[in-house]
Amino acid sequence: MRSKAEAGLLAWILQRVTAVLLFFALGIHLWVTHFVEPGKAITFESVVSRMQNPLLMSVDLTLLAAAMFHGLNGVRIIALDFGIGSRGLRSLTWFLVIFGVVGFLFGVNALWPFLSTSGRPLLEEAWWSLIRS
Amino acid sequence: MVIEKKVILEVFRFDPEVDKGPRYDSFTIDVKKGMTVLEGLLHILDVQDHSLALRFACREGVCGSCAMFINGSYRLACQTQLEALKGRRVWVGPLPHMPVIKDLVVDMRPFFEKVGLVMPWLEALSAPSGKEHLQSPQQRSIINEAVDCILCGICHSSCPMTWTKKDYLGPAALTKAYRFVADSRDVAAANRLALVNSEDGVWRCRTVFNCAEACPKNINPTDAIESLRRKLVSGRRKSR
Amino acid sequence: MESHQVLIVGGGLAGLRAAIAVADAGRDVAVMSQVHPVRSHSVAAQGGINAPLGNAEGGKDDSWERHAYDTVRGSDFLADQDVVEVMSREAAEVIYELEGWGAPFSRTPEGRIAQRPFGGAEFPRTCYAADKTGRLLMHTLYEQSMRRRIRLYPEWMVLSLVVENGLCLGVVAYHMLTGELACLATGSVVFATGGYGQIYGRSTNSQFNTGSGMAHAYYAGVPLKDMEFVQFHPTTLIGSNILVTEAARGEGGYLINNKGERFMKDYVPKLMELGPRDIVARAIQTEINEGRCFDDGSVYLDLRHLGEKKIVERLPEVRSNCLHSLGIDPVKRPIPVQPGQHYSMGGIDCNVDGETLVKGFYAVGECACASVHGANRLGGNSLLDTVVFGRRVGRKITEAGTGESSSPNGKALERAKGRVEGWLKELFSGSGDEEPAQLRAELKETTIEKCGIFRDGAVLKEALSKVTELQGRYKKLRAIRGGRKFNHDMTRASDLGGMLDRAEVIVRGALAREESRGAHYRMDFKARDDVRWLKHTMVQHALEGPRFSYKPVAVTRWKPEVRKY
Amino acid sequence: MSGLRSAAARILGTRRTDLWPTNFKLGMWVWFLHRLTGVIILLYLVSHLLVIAFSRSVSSFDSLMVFFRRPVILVLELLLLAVIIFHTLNGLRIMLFDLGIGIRWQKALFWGLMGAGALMLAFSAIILLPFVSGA
Ligand SMILES: Cc1cc2nc3c(=O)[nH]c(=O)nc-3n(C[C@H](O)[C@H](O)[C@H](O)COP(=O)(O)OP(=O)(O)OC[C@H]3O[C@@H](n4cnc5c(N)ncnc54)[C@H](O)[C@@H]3O)c2cc1C
Ligand code: HEM
Ligand code: SF4
Ligand code: F3S
Ligand code: FES
Repeated sequence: MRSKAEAGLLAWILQRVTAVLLFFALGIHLWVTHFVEPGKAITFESVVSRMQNPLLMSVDLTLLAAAMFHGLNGVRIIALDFGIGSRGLRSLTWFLVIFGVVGFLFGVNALWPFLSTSGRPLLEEAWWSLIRS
Repeated sequence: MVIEKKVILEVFRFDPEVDKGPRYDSFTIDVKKGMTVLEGLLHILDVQDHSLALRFACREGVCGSCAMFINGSYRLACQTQLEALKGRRVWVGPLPHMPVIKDLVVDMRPFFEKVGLVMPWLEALSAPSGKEHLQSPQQRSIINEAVDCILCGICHSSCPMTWTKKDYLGPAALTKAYRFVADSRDVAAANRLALVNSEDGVWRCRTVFNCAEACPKNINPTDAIESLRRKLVSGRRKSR
Repeated sequence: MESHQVLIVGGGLAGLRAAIAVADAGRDVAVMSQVHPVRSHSVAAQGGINAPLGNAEGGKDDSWERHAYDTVRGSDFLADQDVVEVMSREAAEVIYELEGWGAPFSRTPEGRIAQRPFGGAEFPRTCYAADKTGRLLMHTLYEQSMRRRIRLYPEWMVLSLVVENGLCLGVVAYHMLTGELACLATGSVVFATGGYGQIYGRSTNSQFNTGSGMAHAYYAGVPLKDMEFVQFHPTTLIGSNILVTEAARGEGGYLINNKGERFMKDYVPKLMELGPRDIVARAIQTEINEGRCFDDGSVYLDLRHLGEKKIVERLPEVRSNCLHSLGIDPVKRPIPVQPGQHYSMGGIDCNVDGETLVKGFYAVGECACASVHGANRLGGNSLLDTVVFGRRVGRKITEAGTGESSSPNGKALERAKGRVEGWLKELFSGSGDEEPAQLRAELKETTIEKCGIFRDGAVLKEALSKVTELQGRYKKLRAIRGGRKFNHDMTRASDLGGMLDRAEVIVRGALAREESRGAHYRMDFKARDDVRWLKHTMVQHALEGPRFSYKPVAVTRWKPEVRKY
Repeated sequence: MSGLRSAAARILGTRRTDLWPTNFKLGMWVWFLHRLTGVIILLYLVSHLLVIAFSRSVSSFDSLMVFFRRPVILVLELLLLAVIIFHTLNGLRIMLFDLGIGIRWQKALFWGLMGAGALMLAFSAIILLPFVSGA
């Protein structure tokens, strides 16, 4: 009972906390990508140069993490409102947690070409470093 | 009395034990000045169709019996003037999302059960003077709105969250909880807060505002629910 | 068959207060009510509840004695003074108790329970919660009954009180939601079934206040007392007869006739609008009868000078009722009002602890008559009556130990259920063509027109023959239709018989009482007659018709005097 | 009319009379749209990640970006922006309620924020759509 109550409260608070994070992170992300130099095409190079700025890089990573949590928790909320049972909810929650973690890693993986100088995605990089060693 | 106009009342009819499905019956009635929907329905009951089932009692908007769905809005039938409704046809149904017992009568038992779950009573220490507890007009005014609730069930029926999840405490029960949590004389706020602190309690409200829009007593349950949430969040910080 | 040690019939203030007292003594108690308790008529009470707390400016010298005196004088000396004493002595205590249970009274600046002046009272004595007092008290008691997990039978309507050999055995009841008929065995039964306003036309009472409890008690052999004393409230909204609380005048409202005069100066110049109800009601009716009224037959209750702030703060319900029912905003326009039937002073004869002639059967609240209101009830005293005597009845029952010894007499109850069943079958197979609604309408018309504020021997006789006629036609009702479930046709038809019989009792009592006292005003006997009529009217059911007798009034401290204001 | 209504009641079940449009007050539309926009953004996020992940080299990424400069896509992007603006501003509104602000004037708050949102969108359209600004 106790833990269930805490879950409701925590989910609610975290939804708000991530919303605030998203507000800033998404704002900066959109501003930097589209509004600073309007009309200028986005290129691989421009993204790499953005990612070299540790501040902007962390904004994007925050955006990724927060959006994952916020969006997937949102899905959980919607399922709750559709009257999902407690067992269904438990399986759904696990599914969403796994989906979120995998999604986050996948996102980092996708961003890796812009972060690493080698230009290879994270998984390949890891693979190569394994072979090299 | 002057007859203002004729109105066709379309009334929801359904007895789940007898009828295959619901239907709307039409009754033509002469609207006199000041006539309410409830008076129209009672006229039908007396003269046109004796088998109509509906709830009513005070006919002055204080007992909460006659909550209905009139022309697609939540209303107290005794507080709705027929004249004031637009058009010649007025349709009347039971409170949506509550099991129909017969015609306009719905099963309110689940609703009252919810209200009973939140410790809806004052827990006070006895007043030191042996007289009344002192409560300033300001302290009293905090609960002004919440004590006005007549438990008509309208807000409960109007909230989309109760439609899909029968366990949701609902706006009326939560407003009741708030009424006591906010009462300066109460000493059991912590217990009550614990009772509403659940996915089926305060955290399920999605600020849809249907409840506040529909309440015939102009109570704003959303405000009460948000206050409870803030108390829970700040209480949590304090207990750390 | 279910059984309970104590069964309370009626979920209004009186019933719930009694149930709480029984539950607090650790006894098994259940509350049965034909509407859910919070739909009981007590929620409609607006103005307030009396107790000599002395919280208001100008109320410091108040005391229980003054309260008792005002009550006795208000009753035109027909109240039993020993009972009145008990009520006013216990008043403060029960109010504090209600407050401690959460009743959200309005407050004085010092944080005490606020009090306002009411008609016929020497001091501002009426404790209030805006103009929603009854409703907020009702919800408080309902909440406390939940706290004690008191078993409820909501939407169960009692159809018969089962009494055998002077001993109460239980009730036969009908469940509205399922249509089922059941009997309930109990050690004690308390009736808290409220007033009979719906017998009258132009009533402020709830649609369910047919006073069926009084009828069942009457048929079971319990005498009714002082039934001819019917209170008319001076101010009800024209048309709907929704009450405009006395608090509207307590807060300073004026009564105005079509000449624009505050006509109360011609009746009780000292108290003006705050005279006792019977006097103000007669004053208004006189104005109306003599043509000093507006076209719709109303006089005006003018609140405009109070200002919007005061009206919104103290009389919000009055305002919303005016808006909803007349489309009039009292802030901007005067309210058209007329007198309407309001309260039943008489009722089931009982003593100060609610005990009746029948062992194990108690009565309390508006349906009872321990006689605190006599010939005229003061505003704010009946809510007090319900909680003071509710508590006393509950305590008496648990003290007396009834309910434990008597074992349920299943056979007698089943027999009674059989009788009710047979009678319902009769209703459903009626072969006449009389329409119950028509009879009811004629009854209401008769009572208000012929046995109303002003009464007269000849007219009362007309009323009686009309009622007798209606009783005859009642035997030829058309068949009741539909299934058993939530069948208003059936409940209303079954109520109607009792209403007619009580109307007969009221009219006969009024006809017999050849004097004017309190709410009972005879045009042909305008003076009070203490020599012949300082006594209670008692009436008992018998096969050949109502049997009348009389009973002395208890006079302890205050000798009857001319009632002057 | 009553026949129509009877038929509707039979099909929809006894409880669904609430779906009558007059019952959809502003708050309910907004709630529904907030939900819808939330899901749209989530779906976009996933597809956004997929697109990036599958354009791993300089050439493929750049050619994709050039592809994306078609007017149709730009308009779609602007629509997405509208969705984001709605969700963000209404999210702000919800969180203001949580702080106890604006519950009594939720409708005014909504329209105020939407006004601001419309301005933001117009500003974005001018900047982002070359054929709008004429650049
Ligand atoms: C409009 C209005 C305003 C008033 N304002 C004031 C005021 O300001 N101050 C004041 O002191 N008094 C006031 N009164 C009077 C006061 O409200 C009533 O006298 C009092 O509330 C009666 O309470 P009760 O508990 O006896 O009965 P009620 O509240 O009438 O309750 C009766 C109960 O009995 C049940 N019942 C009846 N018959 C049956 C049956 N056959 N089977 C099962 N259940 C049954 C009903 O369901 C109900 O629950 C007012 C009255 C009216 C009409
Ligand atoms: C940019 C700032 C954002 C803000 C301020 C914000 C705010 C909010 C808030 C306050 C809620 C809770 C609603 C409630 O409890 O009733 C919410 C729900 C939701 N959000 Fe966001 N959000 C933002 C961005 C996003 C993003 C980027 C996504 C997608 C990944 C998203 C998806 C969702 C979903 C699916 C819900 C659940 C819908 C619901 O509860 O009705 N949001 N948002
Ligand atoms: S809050 Fe309003 S709508 Fe809800 S039960 Fe109370 S009075 Fe009815
Ligand atoms: S309608 Fe329901 S979701 Fe909340 S604001 Fe009211 S309780
Ligand atoms: S009849 Fe009491 S609220 Fe309508």
